[in-house]
Amino acid sequence: MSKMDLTRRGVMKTGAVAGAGLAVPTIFTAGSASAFVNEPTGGSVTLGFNVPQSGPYADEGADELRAYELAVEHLNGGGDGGMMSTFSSKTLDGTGIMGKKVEYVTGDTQTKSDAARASAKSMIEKDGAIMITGGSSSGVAVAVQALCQEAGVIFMAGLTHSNDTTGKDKKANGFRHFFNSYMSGAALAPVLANAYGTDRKAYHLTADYNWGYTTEEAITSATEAMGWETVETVKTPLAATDFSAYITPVLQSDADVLVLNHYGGNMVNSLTNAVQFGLRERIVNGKQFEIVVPLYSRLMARGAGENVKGIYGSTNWHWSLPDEGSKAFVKSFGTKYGFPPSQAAHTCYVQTMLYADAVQRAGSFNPCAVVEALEGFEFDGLGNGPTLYRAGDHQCFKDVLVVRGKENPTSEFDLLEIVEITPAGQVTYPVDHPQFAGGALGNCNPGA
Amino acid sequence: MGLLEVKNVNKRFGGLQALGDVNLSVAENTVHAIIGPNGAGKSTLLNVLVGKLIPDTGSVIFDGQSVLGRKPHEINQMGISRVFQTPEIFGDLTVLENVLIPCFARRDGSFKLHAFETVMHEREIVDMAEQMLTDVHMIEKRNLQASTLSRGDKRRLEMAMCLVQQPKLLLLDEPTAGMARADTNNTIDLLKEIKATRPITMAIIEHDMHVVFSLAERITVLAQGTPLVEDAPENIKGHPKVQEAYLGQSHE
Amino acid sequence: MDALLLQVLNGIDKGSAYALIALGLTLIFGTLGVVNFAHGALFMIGAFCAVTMQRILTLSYEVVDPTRTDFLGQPLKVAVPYVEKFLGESAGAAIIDWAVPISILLAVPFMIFIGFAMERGLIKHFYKRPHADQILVTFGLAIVLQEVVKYFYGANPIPTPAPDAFAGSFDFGAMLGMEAGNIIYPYWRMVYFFFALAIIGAVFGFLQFTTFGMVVRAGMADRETVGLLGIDIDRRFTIMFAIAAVVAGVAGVMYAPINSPNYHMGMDFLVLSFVVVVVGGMGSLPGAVAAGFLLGILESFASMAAVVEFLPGINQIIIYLVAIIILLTRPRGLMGRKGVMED
Amino acid sequence: MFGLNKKDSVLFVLVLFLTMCAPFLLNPFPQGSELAQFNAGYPDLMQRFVIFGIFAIGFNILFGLTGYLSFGHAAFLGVGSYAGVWMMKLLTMNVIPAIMISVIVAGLFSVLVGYVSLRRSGIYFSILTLAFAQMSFSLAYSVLTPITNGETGLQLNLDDPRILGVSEVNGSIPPPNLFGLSLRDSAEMTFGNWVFTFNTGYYMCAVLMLIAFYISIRIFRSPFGMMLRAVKSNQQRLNYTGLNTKPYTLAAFVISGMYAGLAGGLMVAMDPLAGAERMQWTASGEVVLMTILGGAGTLIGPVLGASFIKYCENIFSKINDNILHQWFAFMPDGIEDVIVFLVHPFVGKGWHLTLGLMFMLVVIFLPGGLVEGGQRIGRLFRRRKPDAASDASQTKPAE
Repeated sequence: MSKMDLTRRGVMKTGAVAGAGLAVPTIFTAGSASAFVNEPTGGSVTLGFNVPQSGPYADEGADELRAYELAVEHLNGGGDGGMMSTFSSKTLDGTGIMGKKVEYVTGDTQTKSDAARASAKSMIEKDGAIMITGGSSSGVAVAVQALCQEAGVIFMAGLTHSNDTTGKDKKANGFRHFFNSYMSGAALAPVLANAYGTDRKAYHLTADYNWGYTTEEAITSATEAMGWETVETVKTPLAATDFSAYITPVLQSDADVLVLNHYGGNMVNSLTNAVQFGLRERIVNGKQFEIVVPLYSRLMARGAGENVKGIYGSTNWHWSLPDEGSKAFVKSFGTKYGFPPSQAAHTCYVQTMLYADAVQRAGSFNPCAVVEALEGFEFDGLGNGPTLYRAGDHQCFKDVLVVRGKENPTSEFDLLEIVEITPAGQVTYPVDHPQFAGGALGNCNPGA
Repeated sequence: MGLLEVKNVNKRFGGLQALGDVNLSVAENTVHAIIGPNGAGKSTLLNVLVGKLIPDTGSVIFDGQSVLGRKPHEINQMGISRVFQTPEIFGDLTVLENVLIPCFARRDGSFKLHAFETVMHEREIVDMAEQMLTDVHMIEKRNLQASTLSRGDKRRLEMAMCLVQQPKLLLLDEPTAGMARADTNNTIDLLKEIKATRPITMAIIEHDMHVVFSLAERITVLAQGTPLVEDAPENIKGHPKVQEAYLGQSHE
Repeated sequence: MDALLLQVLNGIDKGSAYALIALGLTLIFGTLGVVNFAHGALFMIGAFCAVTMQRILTLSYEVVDPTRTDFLGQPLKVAVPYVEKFLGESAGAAIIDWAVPISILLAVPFMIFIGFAMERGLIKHFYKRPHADQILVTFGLAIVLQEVVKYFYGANPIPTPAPDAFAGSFDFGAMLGMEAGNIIYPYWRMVYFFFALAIIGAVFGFLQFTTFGMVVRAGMADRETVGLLGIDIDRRFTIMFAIAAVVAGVAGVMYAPINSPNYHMGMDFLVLSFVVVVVGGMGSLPGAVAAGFLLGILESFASMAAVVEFLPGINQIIIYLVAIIILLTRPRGLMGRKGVMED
Repeated sequence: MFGLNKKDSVLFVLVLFLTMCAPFLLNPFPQGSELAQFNAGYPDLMQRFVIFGIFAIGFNILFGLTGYLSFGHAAFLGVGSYAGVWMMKLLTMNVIPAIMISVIVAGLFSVLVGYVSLRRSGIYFSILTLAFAQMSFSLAYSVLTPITNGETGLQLNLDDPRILGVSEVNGSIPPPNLFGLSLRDSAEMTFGNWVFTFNTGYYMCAVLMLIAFYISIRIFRSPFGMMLRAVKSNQQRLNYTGLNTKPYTLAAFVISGMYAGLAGGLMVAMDPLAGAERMQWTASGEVVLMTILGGAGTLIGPVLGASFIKYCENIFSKINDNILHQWFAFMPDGIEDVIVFLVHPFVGKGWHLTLGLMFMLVVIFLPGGLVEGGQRIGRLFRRRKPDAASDASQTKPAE
């Protein structure tokens, strides 16, 4: 991997150009200069925030970026410190990371694997980023995670829900705080069984790509374990905007539940279409027809307007959570930006804090030291209760929220209400669970 | 046996008999004109000769081989070159390149992947093309873009492109249509010059009697899709059938 | 059988949108000879006219409700639209409810303005330029338009519901005397279909029965000759461009309740409508309409589970597959003329 | 030189110089200065410049010469990439077999697509190629996931069999290499505050681009190239001149498809991941834009266009408000905010807007693309020499 000049970080952003004329060219070759790639040597350290700024998830990306800016502010001692005061680990003190001021660069993933990798590479090669974080889809997360593994920097995943990120595509240098498809299934199924009974026939519409597949698998197996029957699973093209052709066959089936394994724009459109076709007024087998959206995004749910009311789903975090950590975060985010943070913003903020804390505890920016510090790390106070960063697959295990579209929202942000907080124990699975089989972490890679 | 033998060719478009029992024989090294009033079927006949149309019945034999069902490029490779009513040239290319292309076509056949040779290094081809341009008095314009030429020069260039292939038969489709008298005369002179400098067979489809009688050694008169007479020019002039066919038509 | 009937209904609905966009696209191509890659963006702008009208109608002032709190624990500020203040709560709410149909009043003049501005300011200079240049400049314009919309409205879809009166669905099957509950169809989609028919009919009628239309049709067939007759064909073509923009715009307005508009919906439709136009035959208005409905219906059929099981992935590619087959068997599309756009 | 005439030789040497010295030329600003943001001399972007340069050069052989506007060329780049990654998964991390198989597979695929699509011309041809490419994309993203790994993109794993190599080194995937020389290795040269990076992978790509560029010059000057221009100019005359246009256009199509495959192979050699998005119609549109923006039918235009677009994409998209405030920090507070407010929509997440405006401006004012812009500037300087026409005309056609 390319090497950065020892003096480089030091002059970054200082504007110093002293001695340029006198300098003698020096040539470094790979492997000769420092212990790991992009080792910060000056008074600052650069983090790379790689979020979708164009394309359908641009708003989610913008929210992630807000959270990152807030996190950087807090790490550097600005603002009210947010969750730093509630975080169980107390190593962070507002003086940056290991005394170095935190700088950041941003890039656009465009929600495309190729573009995301190009953007991450430029952060590593050009800007000397020591850690990459962000993203709003699993394809991008997996692709960038693999890149960071090869390049020898740490990847702190943003919003990625597919099992594969910490399943068959897991990497030693990559960490995920966000929950996953399996956890959605495990948390949702009991609640659904409670609300709708165990004798239900489910019809799945699934986005035709990796995340859709793992979510469908997780939800079907979890609900079938509760006694539900899966009538039909249909894949819908990613590019579909009108789902009527997929919704209407539901009318002809004897299904009484529709599960929409869709995210983002797909979810908005399929849910809107389903409601248009009167599915919610439908009575099948003497039961009220129901719709379920396994992964809710509040930002996206706004696009579906009234249609989300009463619909169950799961989410990683919600601003209405009453714990101290969440309250502190909502307060500092809301004060700065004027609206509550999304779950994407939350996970990105937390990931940044966790990384900073791990470096601080390890006493080194060396990725291998960071990996060691994060593996098996138990913490609390970051909004999801006691959490474990499991060493075996670098997945966080914490409480999962089951939510429902609110009937009487008080504001445009108040769309979801928490139905149940499923404890971490209920959504924990063994590292070698079949839904996560294949792939290996490998060894941490420090680059140089 | 002529170079080109058209036998019993019939062609109908719906209810319209465009060609009826056309028989025609073009002898080698002659200039054979096909004349007739508008709508006599001249263009249809030409399109049959170049493979664009397939007749309902009959045969077209060129140099001992049938041309029917062959594609235009195959017919050209057999030795028939065609001059269009409005000059068809490569407007975006230079004059020299316009002539180089038929040279390559003649040497290399209908397709060759000569992607690594350099055009200007093919000395013999370039010489051949430049010689031809000299012959038609266009050598000094060789580097101009062809679309910038005057209409007369375009016609001249098209003629050069056909002649450089040394075709056995040159088909000319109203080569002077729409031309001013001076240009027409120039074209006639050019054709006479060509005829004088090399052995060549030409078939001219023409409307303009002046052109026809200046050049043709043999004339076929077509009317309503059927040949009326075929004879030498001097016998055609006063032929009653021809006068009948042209009666009321405006001569140019 | 029921399933097929339903898919036909879905298909004609999707086809209506395709047909409306393709109609404008081919109108512009036929009259001006311009390949307009920004046409999808016009559809998108139409949809955002609906969003804008909704925003205008819900312009609000804030009333503090001390009994409730917002996310930061402060007293909740409740937004009350001015319309409700001025016209009373029920009348105001009714007007807001009808925002989408009302926004046609905004969309028509606005699209005429956009159409004029585009044609006079940009497209006019590209009549004589190669099609590749036209594609490039209109594509650039499409990007600019959608980025501008994104700048003001964000990237997320924005819900623009239909009026409550049309919000539900009706039992189409029961109306036809079939088993109830099997063939349910949303009111608004029916509205959209009839609306599309009306627009298509109006455009055809306009071209067929007015002298203006006659001149334009003559101009489509042979622009130079008509120009020689001393008729100011350019001015008429400008008007045609504006009409095409309006058709795309109102198609977008009415589509807003079916799928929440977002800034890139134009691009999503653009490629498909190009395929539609080409399958119909470049420059042929009936061809565009026929191909729009045909492809819409085929797309719906292809998404049926039975079909997908038999041919996995067919629902992803059906439109393109059909386009290839049609173009290979009918060289100029369903109703295209010879020599149009072949060089 | 190498069978090129004088003017072409000069052009080639110029491109040779530019590519070899790119690490210097693209890093004109010292590290740490405000303008360092505009430096493009880091390996990834330099690689992209030359790789997309190859792609555009190849596309230009088809579009620039024959005038056939393909809207599906990204598909060839995509299948080339997939083939390359599979080779690296199964055979060896040496990139040569991967690149070769990329070119071959893309070539074969383009024979198939070209044979069918070239039965039509004009926009009908464009739509046929678009249809093939969109089908490839849609299927690769969904039902072909076992082969393509769908949404994520095909990438290397620790358990790849790799017959002629090792599956892993110390728990890491071995880096791609060229006969043992790691393509990720870089040498750095520091000169005061300037840092220049010389990356092995970049130089491999650069050499291949030079070869590709050289071949393209030869094709432009060859009888074959002349026939292709004749196809664009007048197909009817070409047919009546005894030439069969179909094999000529097909050959051009396949050659440009192979160029695309080479670009795809190099992309995965530099970064072993093949994402389905690189086959999407927007990616095909991108290469069209590159070619036209640079100047279709010119030799150097496509390379310029490719660099221009990649520069916008990678540099402008990274400028955020924070950086803007740093730039304009010297201004009084109020004015600084206004300027940042005005610039903000065009950079960072608004980089698409800048790109769209650039397209429009270039097309409106420079119909011949960037090359025409260069020529106009050149003409301003050359006014004094009135009679260069007779010499220039010999090489005129390709410029």
